[in-house]
Amino acid sequence: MTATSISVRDLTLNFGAVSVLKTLNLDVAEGEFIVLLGPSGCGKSTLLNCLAGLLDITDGEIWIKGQNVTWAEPSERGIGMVFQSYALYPQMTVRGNLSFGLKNARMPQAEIDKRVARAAEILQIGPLLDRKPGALSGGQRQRVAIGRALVRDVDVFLFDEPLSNLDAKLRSELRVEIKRLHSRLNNTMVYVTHDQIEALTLADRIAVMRGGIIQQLDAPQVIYNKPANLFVAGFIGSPSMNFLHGATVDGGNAFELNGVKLSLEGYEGGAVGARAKAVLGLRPEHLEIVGAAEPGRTIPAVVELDEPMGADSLVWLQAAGAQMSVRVPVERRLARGAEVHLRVDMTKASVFDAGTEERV
Amino acid sequence: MAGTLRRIRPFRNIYAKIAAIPMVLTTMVVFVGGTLWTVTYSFTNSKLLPKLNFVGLDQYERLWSNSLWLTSIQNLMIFGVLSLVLTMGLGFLLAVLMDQKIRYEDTFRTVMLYPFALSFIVTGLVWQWILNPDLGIQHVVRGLGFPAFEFDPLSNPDTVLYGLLIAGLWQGTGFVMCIMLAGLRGIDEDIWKAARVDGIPTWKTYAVIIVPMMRPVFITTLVLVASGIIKLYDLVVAQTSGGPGNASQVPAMYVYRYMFTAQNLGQGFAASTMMLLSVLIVLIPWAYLEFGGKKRG
Amino acid sequence: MKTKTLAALLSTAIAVPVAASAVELEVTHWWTSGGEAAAVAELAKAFDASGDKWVDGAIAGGGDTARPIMISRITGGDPMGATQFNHGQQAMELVEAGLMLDLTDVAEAEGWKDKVYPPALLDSCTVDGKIYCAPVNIHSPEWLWLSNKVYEDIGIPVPTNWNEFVASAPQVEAAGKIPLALGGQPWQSNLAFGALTVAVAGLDVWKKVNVEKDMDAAAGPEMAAVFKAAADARKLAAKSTVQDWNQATNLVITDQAAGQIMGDWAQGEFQVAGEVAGKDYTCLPGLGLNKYLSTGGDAFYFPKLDDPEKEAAQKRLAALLVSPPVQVAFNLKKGSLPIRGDVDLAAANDCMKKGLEILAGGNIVPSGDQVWSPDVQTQLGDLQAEFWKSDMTPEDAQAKYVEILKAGL
Amino acid sequence: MTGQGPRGAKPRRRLSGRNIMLYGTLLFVSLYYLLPLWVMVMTSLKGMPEIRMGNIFAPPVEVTFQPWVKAWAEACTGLNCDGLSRGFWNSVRILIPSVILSILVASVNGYALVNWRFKGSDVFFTVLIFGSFIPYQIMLYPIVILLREMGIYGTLWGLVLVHTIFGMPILTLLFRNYFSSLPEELFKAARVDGAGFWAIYFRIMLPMSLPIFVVAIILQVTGIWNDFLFGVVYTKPELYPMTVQLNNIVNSVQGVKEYNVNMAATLLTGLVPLIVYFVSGKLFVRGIAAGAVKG
Repeated sequence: MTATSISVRDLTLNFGAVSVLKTLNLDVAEGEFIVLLGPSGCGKSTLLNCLAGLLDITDGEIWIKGQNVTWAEPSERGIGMVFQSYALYPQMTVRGNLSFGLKNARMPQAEIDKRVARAAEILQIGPLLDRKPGALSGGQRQRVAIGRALVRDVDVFLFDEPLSNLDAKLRSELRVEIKRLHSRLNNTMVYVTHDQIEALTLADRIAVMRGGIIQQLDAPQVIYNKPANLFVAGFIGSPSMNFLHGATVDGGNAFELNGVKLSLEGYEGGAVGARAKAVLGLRPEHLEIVGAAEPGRTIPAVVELDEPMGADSLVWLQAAGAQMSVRVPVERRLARGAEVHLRVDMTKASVFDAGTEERV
Repeated sequence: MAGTLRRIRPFRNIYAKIAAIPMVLTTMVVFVGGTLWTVTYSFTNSKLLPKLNFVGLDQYERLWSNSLWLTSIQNLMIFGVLSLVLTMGLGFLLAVLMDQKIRYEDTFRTVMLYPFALSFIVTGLVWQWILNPDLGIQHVVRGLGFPAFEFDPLSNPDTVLYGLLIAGLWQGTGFVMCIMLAGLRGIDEDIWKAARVDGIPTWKTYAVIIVPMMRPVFITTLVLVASGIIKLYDLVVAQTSGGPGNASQVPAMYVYRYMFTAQNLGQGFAASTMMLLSVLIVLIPWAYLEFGGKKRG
Repeated sequence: MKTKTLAALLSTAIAVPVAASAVELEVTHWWTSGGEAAAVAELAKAFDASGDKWVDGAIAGGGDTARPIMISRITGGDPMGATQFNHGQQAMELVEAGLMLDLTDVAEAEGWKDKVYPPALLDSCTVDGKIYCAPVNIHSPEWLWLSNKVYEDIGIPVPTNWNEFVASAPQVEAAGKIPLALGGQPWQSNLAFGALTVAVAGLDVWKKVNVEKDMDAAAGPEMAAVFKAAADARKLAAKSTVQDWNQATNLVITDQAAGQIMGDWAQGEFQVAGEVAGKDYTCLPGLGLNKYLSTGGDAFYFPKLDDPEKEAAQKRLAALLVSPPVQVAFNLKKGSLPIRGDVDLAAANDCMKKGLEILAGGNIVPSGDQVWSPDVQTQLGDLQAEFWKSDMTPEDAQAKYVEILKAGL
Repeated sequence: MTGQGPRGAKPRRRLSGRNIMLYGTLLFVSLYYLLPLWVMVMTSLKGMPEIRMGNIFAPPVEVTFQPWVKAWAEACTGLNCDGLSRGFWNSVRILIPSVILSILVASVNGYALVNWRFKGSDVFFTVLIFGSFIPYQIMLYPIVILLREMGIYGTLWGLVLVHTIFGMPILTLLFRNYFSSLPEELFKAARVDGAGFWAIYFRIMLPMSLPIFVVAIILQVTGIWNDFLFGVVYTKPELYPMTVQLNNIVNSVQGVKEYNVNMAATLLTGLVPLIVYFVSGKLFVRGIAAGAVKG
């Protein structure tokens, strides 16, 4: 890892009696792309606003590029920020929007022109420079908003759900653009979203948040394959992970539910131990529909319906008292009511303690 | 280290704090200070000049045994409720009418709004005149061949409040109509489409869907109208001087009379205190609803 | 022309030397009706002629509008040069708080003590032996003003007292006229009640109630008769719809109403309208029953100013106000009586002469302003306001009347 | 009216029953609103004899502008016989600084309350709203003391301060509502761009706030121009506003009430706010929409 760009230490934020962020710690390496992901109200935007200096924190410290910026003004923190609603100043032209911050910093006009030109070139908004925001489309506005962060020539970019107001097509276009921008500028980016596709595609590391606490901070693949707890497991992935409630038996070597016993052989979490209440998490693509039962490896199931989704198809089944989904190739059609068996790929499964909800 | 940082915190957003000084001073010195001052002196027997000569609750005992004060309160209650309901109700109705894609909307609106530009003194005077039986409506209608016609609300103690109401509504409804109209225009057009698809009659859409959606508008209007009613003074003085007899006396007049005519400041302040208290009783639940339930951030 | 003679008189009458440069003095008052304004103009003319400058601060709407302004200005530390006040307790506190200028030296130099008549006027300006105000006129509210033409038209003689007036009312009404003109403002019905008290109950009872504060007398049969009389008056005034006192007077002047109970200042209005006392209108002091007059009136107070030059001007104005020529000129216009017995009022009309006679005879009632606090007066006024515009019985009204007086003891 | 949504298609027929009802009601209501204006204008153009005889609603038989001349330049109060003209410029002198200062202060308040919340700002705001309910008469005395202690009693600036204080509650409410309807992210973006308190106020907020400023200006022009109590209590005769003369003309009757002069004086006094209304009526509604609708 390279040098630390952002360091959040024991950050606490209370609104009156309500605790919004709880002793939060986060280190972001230089050039890293961090995504803060979570349902609304989890504190992700709040954390971003704290990083930007737009909210005064209750306790803790924030360091950016080796400087303690806990009480520094937003403009003194060396950050640029992009907002969900674009937040372009309606009465200024695009050029005015881009140069407003630089003028506030009393930068010479020549330098301002140079930077605006560069940003316009990178974002391909040159022809729009003399228009007012009202005359731009949503996608164009967001490019200008990104440009406004760009001209500041800072090391840290903060994105607050920048693509949420765009339609699906533009969203995926701009997503790619942001990724390209990151690889070109190679600066630190902190990106808030509730969209897991954005998170999985963009992030070097994802911080999944809930209730003001970072639940898991890891690379996307780790988050996806080895969720730290039930919440992360359920939140990431679409359709979401199947959860089977049962117990670990045989000294932790098997999982049992409704009389069906599955061997935990090959489970990557290591020794599980015996637990009276445990949850087995299985992603739809890690299950396979087979015709015959294999003791310790399959669960009997009854097909309820299938959902063709283009490239593949999702089959919903009733298995051992729980509803489960399985991803299958789209050609494979299953009749309703068909009795089948589901083979579990235990190497990709997750086992959680039902009490602590932690992965074991 | 955290300590040193914490210490510079009061100087953050220094300009915002400086800018708030006028407001803080006004609220603390004038509104809070003035109120406390008034309350303090309401426990004294100050006459022409405020003197700290405490007499306990004497002024209040006298206040509540004074039939004029009781009449004033009763008048304000009657006038206030009627005025509030009618101003808001008529204002809303007019706004609904104005929202029917009518022609000459600007003209109608100007016509309804212009009285708001005139002072209560003028309003009271003009209506006193129009309602004067020897000059105004009664005179004219009798001249038209209805000699038995009687319309003289200001000379009769039982009707004088309605005479005031006619003038008060004339001055105030246009403004309320404007606010309500603005509120109606702010409602998403899709709501109307949805209601029509659901086959809800127009009146019901207004009553069940639109009015609840306009809650903030109604609250703002309520604050504006109610604050005007409690302060009611000029209109009464100009139109009836509190008469006939004491039939249209209101608390603000009582306060004024005791402070400056009767030269019994203590009594005037006691009456003021009761008025302020009643404002607080209304305002505290409002503030609680406005700020207590809402989370920030 | 008149101004010139006045000025000439003044230059000899006033001992205080005229300052070289004119000093501006703001004078606040609420004299804005026709006769009043003409009278104030006389004061201003005289003051300007003496070399100073009268800055007029008239506030229409009567004492209730003007008083808060005066009090605020004085307590706010930016007072006017002089201000009108009624005699009596109203300004007492301002004097006690040391906000008013001590005029004792002016009074001594001008010999007010010997000249001002009746002496009670000066007493009410006196606090702790020092004199703080300059009385300018005597006002008596106990007058009944009658339109001669109304009675001529009906063909009955003009009544000579209140009882005859009440008796004649049905005929007046039959002729389509209002028997009694009464303005809607509460103080006017209060005044009418006061006049009826002295006229109907007599001075002794009045004194018992108001000076000795004998509450049994207040609840007694004499006062009951007064309340009955007031109830009569209430009936007679039922058709009167005007608000201001001078509008009511105007009803009498224009012969739409037969009579009005109003103070002597009403005379100013008759005069402005060109009517002649005795010929066009008749005045009955004490309502023709008990010929006593109150000696309330107006006085000028001089707030303390931190400016010796202005203070000198204030004292010059004070002296001027009491001086005989100004007294004559002012009171002739105002329709009130002068505050000194030594002036020649040859020019005075019928009514003023009647008043002067009564005064000279010593039939004097101290004004209510001087005996009850403004607080009690306001409450009495409120009671009267209610009584005159409702169907409250005289008995109930008397009971409340006694209650208010008792509380104010 | 059922079935016809107010935002539906254009009315089909000009003379449908619904339209007759609608316009009939509006015309009737307009009559109520216009009646006093009609009476004022007509009366002000009549001579006194005609007023005494006739019907106050009838147009003048003989039009005369004498009452207007008298009200403006000749009517007397006490000794001064120069009508309303005496107070007009005083009113202007009071109006301009009072309007500017009160709006400036209130708009900054609203902006600070929305975007720069500090500890207790809600409390201050609640007290301000409380202040809007306080009858002016009650505060007369404390304000006298305040102005005296500040040494500006009786001066123009004292009066300006009083207008600023008493305009603050309602104006702050309007500005607060308006600013809270502006997207908060704009403010955040400006902070990231390094704009401070005043830069954001002047460069970002002000240019977006024309409608609410129009509302504030109208309210303040009306309120301050029509004020009588403060003008007369906190200044002295050389600064008395026009309403003092109006009161004097209307309340000091010289024998007969000159209704025509009273009405002319009334109209003359109301002219400035009326013009402001007529000129900016449309903006007023837009501003109200923005300032009152968001709670």
